[in-house]
Amino acid sequence: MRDAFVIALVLFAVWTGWRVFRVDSMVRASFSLMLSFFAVGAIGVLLSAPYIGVATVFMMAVEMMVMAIFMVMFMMNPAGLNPMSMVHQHRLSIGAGAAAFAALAAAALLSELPDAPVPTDKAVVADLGHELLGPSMLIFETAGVTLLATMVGAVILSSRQGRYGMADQGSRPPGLEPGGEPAGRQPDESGGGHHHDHGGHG
Amino acid sequence: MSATLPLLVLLTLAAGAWLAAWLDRLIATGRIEPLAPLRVGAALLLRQRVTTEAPDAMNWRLAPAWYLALAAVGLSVVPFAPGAALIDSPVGIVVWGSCEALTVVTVFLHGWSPNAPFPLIGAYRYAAIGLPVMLPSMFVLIAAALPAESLSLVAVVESQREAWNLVRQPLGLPLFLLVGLTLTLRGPFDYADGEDLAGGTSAEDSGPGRALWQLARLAMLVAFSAMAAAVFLGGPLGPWLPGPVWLWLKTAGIMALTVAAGHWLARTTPGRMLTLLWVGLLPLSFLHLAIAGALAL
Amino acid sequence: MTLTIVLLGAAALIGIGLYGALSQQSFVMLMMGLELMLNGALLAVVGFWSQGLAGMPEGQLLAIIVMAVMAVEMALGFALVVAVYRRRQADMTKSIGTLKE
Amino acid sequence: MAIGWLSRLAAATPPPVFAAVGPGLLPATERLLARPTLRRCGSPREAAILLVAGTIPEPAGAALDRVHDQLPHPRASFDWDGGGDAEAAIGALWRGLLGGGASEPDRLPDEPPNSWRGEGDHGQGGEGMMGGVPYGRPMAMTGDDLRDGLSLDLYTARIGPFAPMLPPGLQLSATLQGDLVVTAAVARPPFEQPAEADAPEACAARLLRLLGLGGDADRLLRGGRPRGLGALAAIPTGLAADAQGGDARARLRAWLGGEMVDVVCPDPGDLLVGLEWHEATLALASFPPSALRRATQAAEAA
Repeated sequence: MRDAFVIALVLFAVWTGWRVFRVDSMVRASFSLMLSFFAVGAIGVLLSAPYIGVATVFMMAVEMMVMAIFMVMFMMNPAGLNPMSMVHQHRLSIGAGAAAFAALAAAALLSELPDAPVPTDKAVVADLGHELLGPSMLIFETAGVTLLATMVGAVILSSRQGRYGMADQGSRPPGLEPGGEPAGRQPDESGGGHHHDHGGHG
Repeated sequence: MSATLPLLVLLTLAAGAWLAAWLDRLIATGRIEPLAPLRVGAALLLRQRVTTEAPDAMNWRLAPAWYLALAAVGLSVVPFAPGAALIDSPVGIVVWGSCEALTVVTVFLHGWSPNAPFPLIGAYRYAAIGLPVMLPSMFVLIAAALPAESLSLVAVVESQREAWNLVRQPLGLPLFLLVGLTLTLRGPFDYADGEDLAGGTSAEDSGPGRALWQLARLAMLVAFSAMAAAVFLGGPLGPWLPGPVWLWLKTAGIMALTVAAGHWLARTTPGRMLTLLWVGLLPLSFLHLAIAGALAL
Repeated sequence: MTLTIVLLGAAALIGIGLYGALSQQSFVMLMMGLELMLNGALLAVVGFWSQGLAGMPEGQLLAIIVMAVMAVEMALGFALVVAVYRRRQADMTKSIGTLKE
Repeated sequence: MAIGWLSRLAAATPPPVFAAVGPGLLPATERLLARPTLRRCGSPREAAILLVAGTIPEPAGAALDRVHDQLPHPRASFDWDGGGDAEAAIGALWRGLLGGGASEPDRLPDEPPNSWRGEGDHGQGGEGMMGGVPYGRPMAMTGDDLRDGLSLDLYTARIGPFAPMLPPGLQLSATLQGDLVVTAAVARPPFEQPAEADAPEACAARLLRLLGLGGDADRLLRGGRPRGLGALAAIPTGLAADAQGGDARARLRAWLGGEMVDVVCPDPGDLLVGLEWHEATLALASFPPSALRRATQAAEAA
């Protein structure tokens, strides 16, 4: 019975995962990915990992909301009115994806899998809490510091105000002597797709 | 008890939604008309459902249904009697948190799908306000879980036998009320469906679709009030009366408070509200959690 | 049996994710591919924990780490997209060939 | 039979009314809709009765027809000249509609502004991936955000003349980035309204409604006192400053205290740029209608 649910959820997760790259609407793509995560979360709940499963749902709802907004924000042609193809190296990608699937599936099918399911009377959530926030808290502290560094880095990267001026205007360091060349390495001008120049600097 | 729980949840949802609509009218106009919510619903059901040009029809139809389903799931984790919740999950608080987060997604979809400018602006605005509101919400709920040493709502209710969390953590309920106003698109936090956007995400709703959306908002109010009653007012705990009755009474009290706050508090501009949320309420809720943690030690 | 099903599903998710990450030109779509691969990893971790560790709590911890990695990937990814978009007005991967300047 | 039962239940509700207000009838319409026996709708989709107050001048006639067609069936419109028992007439119309009365047909043909069949490389009429006018629909182009310079898509639209959050008759040609007004120009000035429209309680009620205190707005219009909290604090300081040194908050304070406000409104185009949409609607409602009309006419003449 449980296996039937797991099979259905696995198929749903794979199908919605596939839909992510097949739908036209960016909002649908994001929420398709969200559904794929939800299916994995539900599998977690079925396989006696309720905290992991429900936390996945909680976290992914928020993440995919943000994802949808960014998708709409940055995609050109947001309405999808002009037909467009946004893929490159298509064959290589299909090959790589299929090869990855084949290798992993073969590993899953050919290796001897362990068989030691979670005992039904185990207090899994309490165990996780003790492990996570127990005497050493190593994982928790590492994750905490990493996330803090991420937050600082993300704010610095995305803010407009750079160290030497507005980020969209070059933000070049001043010269070593007054009026001299900017300090540091000089950028080459070859990079970039289409390039708006906002005022001169130098 | 356990066989009647699904019935109790449905009954609470339906009766609560009616009570919420009635309270809404009572506080807005001061008129006591018990049938008014049903009449308004009937009037909407009799009207045509209009569509816009090139909408995302699937999501437009599904959004109100999801909202209603989230309210039902949220209410199912609330214990109706000590030790008896329909979904007796060891992580009930996280289940409720997921319902909150998905509410933001649902309201966004509701505004996105009609393919019209005002609903879309409402949807983006709600996402911008709703995401930062999730953070105080989780801090407040985790603070309430600390004395219980469990994420299960049954345990959180049990832990309030001696003193309600309202007494132990007085900041919790006011902060959680703000979350409730956001989840139910009410008053000072109604950035999705405001008057300045001609109804925002529901500006293009008509007929049965509109009726369902309004019903879902009311149902979410019921679920939120029951959750607040269980987390801060001891839920079904109380002398003389049976558990469900206590829960209903406390839920109705929180509901009246939320409806009144929705009608009597002015809504500021979204930019200022964002500043208030990140700079004011987030540190405040963190302080609340720190105090609750220190007390629980 | 359950574990085999779960692992096959995880393999499929990782395969689709890899296809997406390699083939999409838009940076945000590329991130979706990465997320899908992490989703597969999460599924495999949960499966192994549930069927192979007899409830040792370290398995769940690994899943928590995968989720933290997802959060970091999202935050830094979006920050990079914003930073590049400010300078280049594009979110296409080929325009980020060089991150200089 | 089920329908008959529903209609009987529905017949006792206040009729949902959307008002298209013409010249001279703003105060009368506001007082009419503040009555508890009528339900004021924020969007035509919610309404069954279109209340056309006064004679709508010709340039706005097409817009009125569009609003009319946005009402869901069954619908009726009611032309009102400010006299008679409008409440009873609207009630009778509403019960007539519920009793199976005929619904008004569309006034304009119900077809997309451009057909979805286009021409061009792929049949869509656009150019490449981003250019052109695919299917006759203009593509959004990017522009700098006034706040932090991120260039995202702009949305340009004409809003009005019957938009419920703007003064009646005012048609704004606005470019929005998200909900930020990047450019704004007055396409048509608001309709002329009698001096009563500048009365303190009417002006305060308009602001309160935009602040989410609709119940208070109706109470004020019926001669009561507002009960809501934080209306003054909710308005940002310095919003919509006038030449005399006052701002929106100061004007609302004066109106709530029962004082008339006589100010000169700056050019609405300049006033709105850089504001969020909610702030922009507050800024427009924070000037008495006569001052706003003078300002828009001065801007047009210049």
